[in-house]
Amino acid sequence: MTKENKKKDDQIKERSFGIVGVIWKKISVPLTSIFLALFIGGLIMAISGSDPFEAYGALFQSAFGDINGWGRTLEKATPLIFSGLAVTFAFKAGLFNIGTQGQLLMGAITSAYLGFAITGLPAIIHIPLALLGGALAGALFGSIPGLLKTRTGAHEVITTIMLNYVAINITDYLSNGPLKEVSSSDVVARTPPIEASAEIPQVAGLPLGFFIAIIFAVFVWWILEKTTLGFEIRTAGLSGTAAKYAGIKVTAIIVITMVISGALAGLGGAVETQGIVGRYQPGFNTGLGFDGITVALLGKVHPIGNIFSALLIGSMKAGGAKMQFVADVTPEITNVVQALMLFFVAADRVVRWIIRQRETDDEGLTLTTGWGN
Amino acid sequence: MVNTVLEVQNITKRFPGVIANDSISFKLNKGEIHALLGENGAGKSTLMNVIYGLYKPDEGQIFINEEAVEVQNPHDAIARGIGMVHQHFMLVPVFTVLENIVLGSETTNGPSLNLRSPRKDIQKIIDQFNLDIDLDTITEDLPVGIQQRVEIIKALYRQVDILVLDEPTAVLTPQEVDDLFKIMRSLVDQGKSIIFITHKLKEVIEIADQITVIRRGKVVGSAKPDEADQQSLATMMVGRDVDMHLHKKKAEPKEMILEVNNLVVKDANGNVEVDDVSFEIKAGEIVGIAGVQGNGQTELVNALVGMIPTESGTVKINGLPATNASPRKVTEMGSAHIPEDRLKDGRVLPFTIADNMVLNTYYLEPFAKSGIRQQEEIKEFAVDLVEKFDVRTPSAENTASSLSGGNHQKEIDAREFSRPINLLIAAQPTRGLDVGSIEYIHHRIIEKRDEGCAVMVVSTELDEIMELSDRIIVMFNGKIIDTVNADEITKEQVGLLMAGVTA
Amino acid sequence: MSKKYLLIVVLVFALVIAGCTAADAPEATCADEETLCVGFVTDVGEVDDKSFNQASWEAVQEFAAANDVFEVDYVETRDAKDYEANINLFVEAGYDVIVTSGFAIGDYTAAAALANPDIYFIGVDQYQGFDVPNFTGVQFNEDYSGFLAGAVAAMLTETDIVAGVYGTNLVPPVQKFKQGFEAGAAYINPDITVISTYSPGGFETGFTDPEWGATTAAQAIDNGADIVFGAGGQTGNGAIIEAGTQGKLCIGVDVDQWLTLPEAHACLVTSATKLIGPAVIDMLDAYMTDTIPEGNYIGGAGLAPYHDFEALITGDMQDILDQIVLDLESGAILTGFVLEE
Amino acid sequence: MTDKNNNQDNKFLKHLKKNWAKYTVGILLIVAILYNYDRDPKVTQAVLASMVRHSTPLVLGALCGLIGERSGIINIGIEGQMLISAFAAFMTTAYTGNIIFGVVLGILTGMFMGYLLAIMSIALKLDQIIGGTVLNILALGITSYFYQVGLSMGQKILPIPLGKLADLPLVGRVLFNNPPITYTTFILVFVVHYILFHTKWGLRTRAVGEHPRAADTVGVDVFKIRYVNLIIAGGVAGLAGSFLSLEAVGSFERAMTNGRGFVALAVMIFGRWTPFGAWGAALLFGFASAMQTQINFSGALDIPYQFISMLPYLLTIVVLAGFVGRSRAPAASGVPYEKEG
Repeated sequence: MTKENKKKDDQIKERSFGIVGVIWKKISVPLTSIFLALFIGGLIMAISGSDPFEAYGALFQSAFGDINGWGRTLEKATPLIFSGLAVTFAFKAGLFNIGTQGQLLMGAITSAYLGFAITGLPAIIHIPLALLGGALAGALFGSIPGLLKTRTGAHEVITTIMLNYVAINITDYLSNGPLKEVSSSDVVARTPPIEASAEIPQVAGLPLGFFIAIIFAVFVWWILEKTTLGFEIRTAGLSGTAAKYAGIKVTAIIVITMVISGALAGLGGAVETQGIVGRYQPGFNTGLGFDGITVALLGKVHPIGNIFSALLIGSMKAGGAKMQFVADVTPEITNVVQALMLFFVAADRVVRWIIRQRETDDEGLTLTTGWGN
Repeated sequence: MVNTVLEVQNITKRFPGVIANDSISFKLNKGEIHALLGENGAGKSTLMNVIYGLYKPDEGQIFINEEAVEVQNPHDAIARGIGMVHQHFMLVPVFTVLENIVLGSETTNGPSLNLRSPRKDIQKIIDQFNLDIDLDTITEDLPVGIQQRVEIIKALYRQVDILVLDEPTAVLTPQEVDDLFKIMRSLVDQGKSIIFITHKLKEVIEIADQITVIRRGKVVGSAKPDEADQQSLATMMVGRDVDMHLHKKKAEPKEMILEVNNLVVKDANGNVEVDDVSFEIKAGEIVGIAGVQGNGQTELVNALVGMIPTESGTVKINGLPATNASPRKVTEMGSAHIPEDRLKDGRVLPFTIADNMVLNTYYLEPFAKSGIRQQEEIKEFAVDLVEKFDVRTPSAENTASSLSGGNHQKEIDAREFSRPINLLIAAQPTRGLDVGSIEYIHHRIIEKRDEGCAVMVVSTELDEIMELSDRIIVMFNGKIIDTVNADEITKEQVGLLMAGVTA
Repeated sequence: MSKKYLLIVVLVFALVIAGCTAADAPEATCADEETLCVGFVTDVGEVDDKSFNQASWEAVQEFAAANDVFEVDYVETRDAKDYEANINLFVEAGYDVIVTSGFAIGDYTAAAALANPDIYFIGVDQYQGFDVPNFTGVQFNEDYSGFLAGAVAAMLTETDIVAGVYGTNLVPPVQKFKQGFEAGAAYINPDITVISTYSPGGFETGFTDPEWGATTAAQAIDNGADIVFGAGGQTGNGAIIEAGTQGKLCIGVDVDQWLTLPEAHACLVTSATKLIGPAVIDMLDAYMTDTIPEGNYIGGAGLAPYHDFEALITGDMQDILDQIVLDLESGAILTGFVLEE
Repeated sequence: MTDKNNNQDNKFLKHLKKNWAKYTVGILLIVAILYNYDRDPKVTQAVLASMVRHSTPLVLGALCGLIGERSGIINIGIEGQMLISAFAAFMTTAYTGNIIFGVVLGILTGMFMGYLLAIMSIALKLDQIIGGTVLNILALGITSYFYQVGLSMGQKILPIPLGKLADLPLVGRVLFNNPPITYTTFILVFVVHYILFHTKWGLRTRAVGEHPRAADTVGVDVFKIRYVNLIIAGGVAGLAGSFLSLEAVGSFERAMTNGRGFVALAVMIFGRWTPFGAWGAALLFGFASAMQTQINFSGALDIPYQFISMLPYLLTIVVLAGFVGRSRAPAASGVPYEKEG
């Protein structure tokens, strides 16, 4: 091959990889991270005597194979987007909200109450009303750690952890007491089903709630990046003294942030209640809030990133049972895969080294500047 | 007999895009104070970090006691008798003085940390060099000058023979500088050798035995203090002729802008920091607040701009009540504030320069309309300011943390001076800046005065106070000890007042 | 450079996706008319929970071993919202009988039964109030076996203090065990002190916190209790093991825990069981012979064998217990169970 | 001389002034305990002993957290470290039949997890919250995936009464009649305090956690200190895991930590990053948990049990907000250290 030919060849290569190359640059790291995590997870399966291809195949097919699969994946992703957004939002103000679980439960039960107790409303009013109620309940519950922090200095990590347990007990009490469904055949602790007018419908087999979640993800991104409030929150999150200097009332920002964060978590609970469960029942929302931390981190603490990370984790939740059914693989292996994904996405330096991509001067992911004050 | 204790030969250190040190050579003799003179960014600190083992040189050789060595790390440097007092103190704030001194060279008693015998040794050093310090005080509670002493003791405790002082006077009051020079003298008298890094010409002439001038990473000359004068050194250092004196018109004070009456400020622990302070500043005059660091100036400024609450007393701006006004209110009343700690207070480093340019006006039109930020407007504004104030950056969209040296100050100045203001409160406006930048900022401050702005300058640099001020307020122990007209008092008299001595 | 790797990644992904389309084939045969396939869906938890899920699953397997069953399989429910989807995994695969386990899954089992009249559903711990012909709900009188356990405890205690460590009150069976236990103890000895508590963890940790169970049992023993009734999944197991460690007696729950919890051999006098396994096998057998009772079926409930503690139960005691069983069935003794809030 | 005395008096007064609330609460608590002990020794003992049991894993978890944070690394992976260690300890004991092997392997596993966290946060400079979260999910996945049914370790670790000390009234039962890991925990509190505040290593650790650059410039190896401390801290979490499976429960269950690692995190912050503070906070939480059980035992409060269940959590919040307030974390924790040049 002559030199000239080779040059030409290179040019062609360049061109054909042009657009793909650009996209590849953007998605190569996350994609490779996912792949590596799946690969190692598969290795573990193979070593322990299962067939990783069969397992992943079942998972993939169950989560994305048909409209039902998609529907369930989106269903699983929906509350995760909300709790991820809640965690993300708090992170931006330098707050670590481990209390999304509690806020989500409060939102879920409130929306259930509004869903069954109010009758005769048209759906167009009832749905948003119950959602709003859930958001408010979450906001109210989220405001407690915010207020405690600004008034007494009590650390939000402690108070949010403790309030999670308080929320479990409050909702257990309500659903087994004042709000319990009364019927002779049914003695389980749960509220009556919500009215049909409060139910969030499906659109072409896909849950509408997911699209609400996307709207909120964009909305949160918009607040953070495009509004003065977002500017204030991000400033307070990065430097308390600079925020004060800039005339920002840091204490107010802390409370507002926790209120919004709580509202997002509460909304997650409400959407779950109105879109999927159809009532409040203890045990039906387990782990949704806690998973928000993983979702937020995997989404690089970016509101839009949350959508993708929630989809990823949601698909594993949706496909886990099928994986067990078909390949007899314990679905918890997906936890290992999630941990590895999180690791590789965060350790993009490692991934870049593996795929021999030059380091961009992309800023590393920093969210912790210590426990703050 | 001349005994060379340290020699560097042709040291070159490159960073991506810059040559910080370009074949630098100099010699340090025993018992000598050797000044390395140069502007910020000239490469002095890089050179010292090379000597101290924090950086590896790309080329060149270091000799200690005429023996070629390779300094691996700071520990190695210390072992070879080189100690360093960094410009930013390397002290653990929550440790006691004693703990800070022994850290890294601890003695143990079985498994336990032994603080008793070091205490004795350290006390000996303290007595020997007359350093006067309480070993059990928590370090962060100490004034800066004393913290510096801790650093010096730290080095002495490690029995170093060569002490590198990196811009040691930048944060000191005149009295503290005098004290430091006394200490330095007594150190060299007892056989230590000192490398004194600075950009302050006067000090160099006062204390150094030998001067090496560095510019843009190269040695551009050397001199003996008795042969040199400030003007020639300045020219050598900056590379052009520098106007050493400010030319300002006589002040023409007009209407009252700031009135402070019986102001009392307490800290979080209830200690009185500002004690019954009253003064006023009129439009068109510069009032300098002189005082040794830690005498209430910082708290006074913070209380005036709303960063901390006041205990009692009143503040009026433009005749309107501004006691305990929020920072935003104070800003909206037409005042600008250049904060003392530029890295921490006035800016958000991970934000873009543009966002920092609107840090306290982000919510106003045209930067925001009904709560929504107007990115284009902000960018335009920032680009304009970057150009006007000569902030050196490739783009206003770069992060503030990417800026270097004096550009941090310029960024803040650009923001604060760009607003229509009638009160300027500047705390340590030139701390740590080089001659060129100081010159620039002083001119801008005077410009503001001449535009009819009331200016309050807080500085521990007596020279700065003397040069800039029309009137001088001296604070001591939280109180105003005296208020004088700048042209009716000598520097020495102000210095005495700062030490609490009233005539 | 990176382009080569792009290709590799894409290729491997393609392989993975290709792999999944191939994975479906073997399940298809359950759809055949002549094959019999039995599926099992757990309540939230695992098939090896040493408790009711395990009992049902073992029964299904036992049935399969004894009969000509083409395929049995289980799916563990990880999230209560997946009940429907998990049942559907079997429905889609053409299973003939689907056993589901747990209170909360009842509605979904009924709904699935309505939608799939060709498949038979057996719901363990479920009340069939839906009038669906192809769905049998199996329940147990937990209060009966709780009553017997309480009677045993009251007869064996030397301190006249007996303790109960329970999961959460959110599920009726736990309440039934608790109330039965207390009534039974009081039936033998009206002055007995029964100290008991539910776990504070609700559904989140109420059944899965053995350490809390152990600590609580220890506290009960420090209060003077010498028999501990542990009824609440792993939480109860923790309590039982602790009693054994401290040399006290204990009573298990749901199944004969002598078999599922070997750590409890030191103390396990008996277990307040509901005969889940036999009930499930009975139902499956009845399905085979087309005699399965539509609607509801009350499975057995009673005490498990005493195993190593046979000697503790004197003949007199056994007589009393036998009489209680008769009286409970005849209605001469009422456990007084009412659902708490 | 008198001056110095005066000075000391002043210091003492200042100290009193600053800490009066603590001392008052402490004295009141002691009085209350003694009063109750006089009235009902059995219950008082039971509650206090239970308090110690509840607090043990929390103290160990908090010690793990604070050793890391004192050297500048935030560790929210305590939960995962505990869980996987509990698993390793149990599996080892079940397979070898030797509890000591189990404890050792539990500790080693914890250390390995600490090492992983160290690699992630020091070498790879991952955000430390992410590093910890990775550990948590990984541990949950691995332990659940590799969980095996039917393993048994035999008897769990037994209490060792400390001779005559164990016979002392009140404190005997509470403090001197515990199993070995609990004793080790008591000792560890003192040891960690001693190491942190009275040894060279501790001085360097704290320096690295507050101002790593300062430590670096005097020749302290920042990375080494952080690595070693995280590995040791992991070992402490490993001990907590061993406690859970081998000493408290005597078995392993999936997700058996049930959030204790997070509560330990809260305890650490509550205790202001000091060993004794953490101990106090853990005891407070343990006391509230024990009281909650005791209230249920006594049946004295006739309110829905969920409200009693909230007690430990509400009490923590109230005490934190009312008495403790703001706390200051080690300045450098959470910030990866970059060497210059």
